[in-house]
Amino acid sequence: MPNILEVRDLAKYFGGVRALDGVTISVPEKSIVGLIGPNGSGKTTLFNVVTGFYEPTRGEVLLRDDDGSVERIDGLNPNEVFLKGVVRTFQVPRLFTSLTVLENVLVTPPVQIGERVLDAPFKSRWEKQERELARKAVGLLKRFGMGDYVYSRVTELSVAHIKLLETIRGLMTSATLYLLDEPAAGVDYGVARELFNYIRGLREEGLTFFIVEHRLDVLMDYVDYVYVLHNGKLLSEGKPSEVVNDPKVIEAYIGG
Amino acid sequence: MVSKSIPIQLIYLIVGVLIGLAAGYGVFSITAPPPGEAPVGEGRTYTIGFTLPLSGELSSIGKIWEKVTRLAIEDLNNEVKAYGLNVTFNYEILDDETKDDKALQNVQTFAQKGIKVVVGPAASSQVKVVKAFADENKIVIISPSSTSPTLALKGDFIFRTVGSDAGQAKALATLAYQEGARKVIVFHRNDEYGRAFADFFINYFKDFGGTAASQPYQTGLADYAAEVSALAARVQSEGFDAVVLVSFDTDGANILSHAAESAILSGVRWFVSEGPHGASELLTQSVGEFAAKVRLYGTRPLFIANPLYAEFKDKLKEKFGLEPAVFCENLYDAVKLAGWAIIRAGSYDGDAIAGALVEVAKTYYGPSGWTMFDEAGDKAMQDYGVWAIVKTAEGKYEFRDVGVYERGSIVFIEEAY
Amino acid sequence: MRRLKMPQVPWDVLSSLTVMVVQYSLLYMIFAVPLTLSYRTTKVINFVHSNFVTYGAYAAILLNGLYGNRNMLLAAALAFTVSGGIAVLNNVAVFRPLDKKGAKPVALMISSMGLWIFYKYLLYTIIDLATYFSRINFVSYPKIVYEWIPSLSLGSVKLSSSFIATSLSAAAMIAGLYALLEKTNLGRAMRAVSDNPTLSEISGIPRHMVVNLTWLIAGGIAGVGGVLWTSYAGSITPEAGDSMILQIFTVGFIGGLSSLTRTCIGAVLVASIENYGITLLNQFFGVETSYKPFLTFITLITTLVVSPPLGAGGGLPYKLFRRAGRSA
Amino acid sequence: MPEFDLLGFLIQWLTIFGLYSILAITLNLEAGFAGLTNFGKVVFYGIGAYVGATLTTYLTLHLNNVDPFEYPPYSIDGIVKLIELGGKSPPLSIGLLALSLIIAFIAAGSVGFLLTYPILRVGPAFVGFTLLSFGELMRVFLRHYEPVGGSKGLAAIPRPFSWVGDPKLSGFLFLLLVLGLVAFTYITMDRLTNSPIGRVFRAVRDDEIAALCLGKHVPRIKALTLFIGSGFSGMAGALMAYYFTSVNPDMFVPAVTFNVWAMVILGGMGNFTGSIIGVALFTLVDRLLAFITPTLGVTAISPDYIRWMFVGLLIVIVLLFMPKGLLAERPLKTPAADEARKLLAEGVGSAQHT
Repeated sequence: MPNILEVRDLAKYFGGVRALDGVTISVPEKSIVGLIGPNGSGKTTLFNVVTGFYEPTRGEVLLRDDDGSVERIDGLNPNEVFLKGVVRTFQVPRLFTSLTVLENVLVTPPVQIGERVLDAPFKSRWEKQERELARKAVGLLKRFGMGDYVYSRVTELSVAHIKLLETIRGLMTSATLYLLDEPAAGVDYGVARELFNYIRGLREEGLTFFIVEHRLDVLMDYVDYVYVLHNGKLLSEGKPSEVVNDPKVIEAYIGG
Repeated sequence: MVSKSIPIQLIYLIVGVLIGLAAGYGVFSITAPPPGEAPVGEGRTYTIGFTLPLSGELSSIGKIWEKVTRLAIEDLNNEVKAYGLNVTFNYEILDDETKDDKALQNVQTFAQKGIKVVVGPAASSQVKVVKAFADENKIVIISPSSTSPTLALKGDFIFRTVGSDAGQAKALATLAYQEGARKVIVFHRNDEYGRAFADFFINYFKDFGGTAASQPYQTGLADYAAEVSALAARVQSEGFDAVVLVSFDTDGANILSHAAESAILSGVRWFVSEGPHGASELLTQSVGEFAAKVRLYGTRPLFIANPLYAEFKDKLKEKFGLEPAVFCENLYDAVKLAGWAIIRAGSYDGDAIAGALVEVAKTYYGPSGWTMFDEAGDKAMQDYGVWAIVKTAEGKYEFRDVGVYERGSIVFIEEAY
Repeated sequence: MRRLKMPQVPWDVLSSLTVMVVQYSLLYMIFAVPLTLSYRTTKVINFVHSNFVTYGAYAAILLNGLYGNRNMLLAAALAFTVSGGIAVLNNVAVFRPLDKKGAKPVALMISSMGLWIFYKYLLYTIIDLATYFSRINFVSYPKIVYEWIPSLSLGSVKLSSSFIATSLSAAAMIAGLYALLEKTNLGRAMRAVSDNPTLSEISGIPRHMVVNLTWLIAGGIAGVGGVLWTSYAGSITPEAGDSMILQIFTVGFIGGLSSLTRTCIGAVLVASIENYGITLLNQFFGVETSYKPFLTFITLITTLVVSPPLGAGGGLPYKLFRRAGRSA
Repeated sequence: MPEFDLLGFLIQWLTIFGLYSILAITLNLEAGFAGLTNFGKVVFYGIGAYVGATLTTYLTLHLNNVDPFEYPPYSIDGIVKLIELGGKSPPLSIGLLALSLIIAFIAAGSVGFLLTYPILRVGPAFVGFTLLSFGELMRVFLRHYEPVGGSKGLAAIPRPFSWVGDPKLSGFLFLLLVLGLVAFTYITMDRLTNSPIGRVFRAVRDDEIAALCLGKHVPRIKALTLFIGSGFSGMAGALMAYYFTSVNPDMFVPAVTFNVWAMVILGGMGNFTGSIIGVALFTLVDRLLAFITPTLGVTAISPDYIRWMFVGLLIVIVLLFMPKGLLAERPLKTPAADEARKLLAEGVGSAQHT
């Protein structure tokens, strides 16, 4: 199975602070890979470098395209990384609070006629596409059990639905790689399992997930492979069962 | 397809505007003061509009002008009565914030009330904005203080009861040259007034045989210490023997206050335009001592030894406890001229009043001297006096007019320093 | 051989210019340090800051004009109370309620703009009334000469009493703030609140009290700065604070609105660029001194482009000019 | 006996109302929809005014065979010539008007576009200050730039309809032009914001980082918003130059911006109709105050200061107690909601994704 994402010897320094220091990670296609580590170990920094927020101090990030060609994406801007097919969610969800659930989903699709300023004032030019996208969006929302919330403001949603919606937004594109930052944080156990069940279902349809998660009890049941970060360095990696029993990991979690 | 909601919104809008209008008209018809001309008993009442800088940059002058306006209207009414005419003049003062758009709005307001004669606005830039509207609607504008040469235009409805800057620049140049200055630096406001004044001054001064350079400063600063310091540097390095300051009151006072602390600037002569005259901030000990040290003289539009001016000054003092600020007497005469022109015109009509104004001014003599207009509608014969800051017997300082510009030279009537 | 005649800055001009630059540096410090202090604790871009300075100045002026006060300490005490009081009032009446309603920082800034307009014209109205009743022109007031404060002469260099007062105040402010922030519990609490408001609240620091105290100190110091201004400026108008708002903010921005040390450096920088800059440009290149505001604006915009204030509500993580050679 | 000139009042009020409406609507697009706190609105208004004034005066002279460099329009000779020549030929007047509007749009829009660069680097709260200080920078520049009159400014700008003769009629025609432009601005902005791009505007306002991570080119969107908003403001500026027939640097002070902000906040952020109502209320109150204040006879305090105090307080009070303004933001209107409603009613959903 070829890797969709490869991170090679990645480092990111902020002044004297080494948030990431020579991290190498590969995420195979159609898999669910976990990334764990104590607070401040560099997990979110890794996501931020991969999605273009920061330029790495050293190292490279490689992404495999649909046609199999490999491309460096470090140093690209976040919107360009997205257009290459990488969707991310945030630890603290970032939804568009003045828009309805439906509109939140409809923001995503990249090539919209109505987003071109010269076409936007003329409804006839984009109405057809808009209706098609709306059908697709409603379909998605229904499929994830959010059909009743199509017109709700996102401020009226529960935490679980907000987390879910962030993921659904990505599904409106042809993205293949999802970086989820703590999808189960603040969600009760049952809902968290439900969420991961969805993720597993989507994996069957050909998507790849790279997940930062604190709730190991949930995560470990679903991932294929786990990386452990500690102080910006890889501490351990392997199958979930191996990692859980790694003494270094146990020490880092308890002692760190 | 046009979104269907737009026409509905527009209808809302139009309905809203109409309701607003109706309300506005209702409010107006209740509160509306009498229009420009209304018969009262058998006599007549005319209203003269005033747009004065009661707030904004010229507010310290504007506040005094407001009092002058009231004095002038009162005097005008008494005078008219004395002639046995059954005419009363009212006044309406609007604040224009020393802003251009407000001045236009005020003149438009007067026009909508049927007032055809407006005194003000103060600044040349305001007069420029008002001009097109006044010409089109035949509103007579009499500015007591606009001195910009770019408004010396023939055949319009703009009249100015003060001479152009060119005249004063010549008087100031004469003063400086006569007092022995040969190489001067003109330190002036970087605005229309300052630039025009400086250009005129430099031309005249060069004609006399002196050399002059200019140094503009930005207006509206919190403090002018750095500008004064740069001035001192230039005075020192290029060896100027006098500084000519072209400023308004606030900035002028600030500059003189800093100059008083500079050894270099205390060692050269100072000549000042009319702007700072009357500014109470100048009457401090340090500026007073500085003025005596550098023998500071200024010019200003004034017909000195004019009994009418003395009378006007006393009346203002008695009635409001105020010293006349710059252009007060020009404002006073503007009001008088406006009143007599309305009476002389025979009909309340812009053309007629403008014509009558020119005629009235030919024979009118007031605190500002002869008021005759030239062909551009500006004061034809402006006299200039020389002022100084002198120490009084009580050890305080006051402005005193110590000389006069006469037939191309300065005649001192009093030893100031 | 003919010598090229170059205009020169004479020595005594240079020395008095230097005294002026030092004075301005100290004044800007006193104006801008409280801005940084209040921003880092409250995260409000506070336009009212210029009102603090003006109100401080006018507290001294009204005291002088109406009651003939020439005691600087009394003026400073009143100014501290007035400006600090306004600052606390703003927080209690506007900023905190807005914050409670979950308003964004932008809404806080806009509300401070509204307050700025309000206070500015309130002051004008007060001055109008004072002028009306006392017949003293307060719209443009001459420099106040305070008693008890000496002036010094070091050779040809004259240090005015205003300079002495400003230096002493600046030293007192720096020492006081250092002691407060580094040595007292309150100072530690202030820093904790500015570092992480939510966490500090959880950990039991009375956040609102700390915020109010910060406002009091920030407003008060700026107000005292206003009093110093009345002893220095050639004449004082109600626009005094507003005409310096760009300089004050530039100084604050150079300090990133977070570091007090860098704010002080910013004050020196801005004062030097403005005053040395325009004198030199005028002497050697004939640039008119009316271009002086240009120098300040260019400093400001350069600061914003090159080194935008950190933690200033987060600029966009977007790189317009990327490193080349990205494809593998 | 002269009566109150209602027609004149209406023409004058509505013209000012129209000019401010354009500013308020575009400010609402920038601040209300795209979240750009533009405290430099007056910059673009000023650029438009100067472009209109400069083009009209120079070209009027040039096309009438007067060398505008020998008789520059800011000199007394130029002004005399302009008064003599201006507004005589209808095609020339209309042509210059059209040209001024177009160039003013492009010039002001381009400056807005370029100013996006410095504001990208700072957070939303600092955008306001950057643009505000740029406005002051522009004013200092204009005071020194002699070809546009320096501190004198330009005067005697020929009006587009003065060939009509009757001042009322030409004023009315000008009013129609202004209101036409207001309608054009309103409809354009309304359609823009009720479209997918309007959705992106709101998304950027709500969370520009999330929008960026969803592939939206946020810098381009901001630049575009400032381009459009500034362009329309520039056109309003050009009209303003014709209305006042004179421009000078001190007309373009931050107070203009703050007035527009107060109007928009009162009317409601994110609602164009609200902005128009805000402008109507403000301008009407200003006009009525001009009628009422002289009858009060108060001289100790300036009514104008009271008016500004009220404006300042109004901004704070609206933010505190009525953060949505008079009219709240309306939900987005695109056919998507309608389509979704149909689907949900049918109970059919196609779960396709690629």
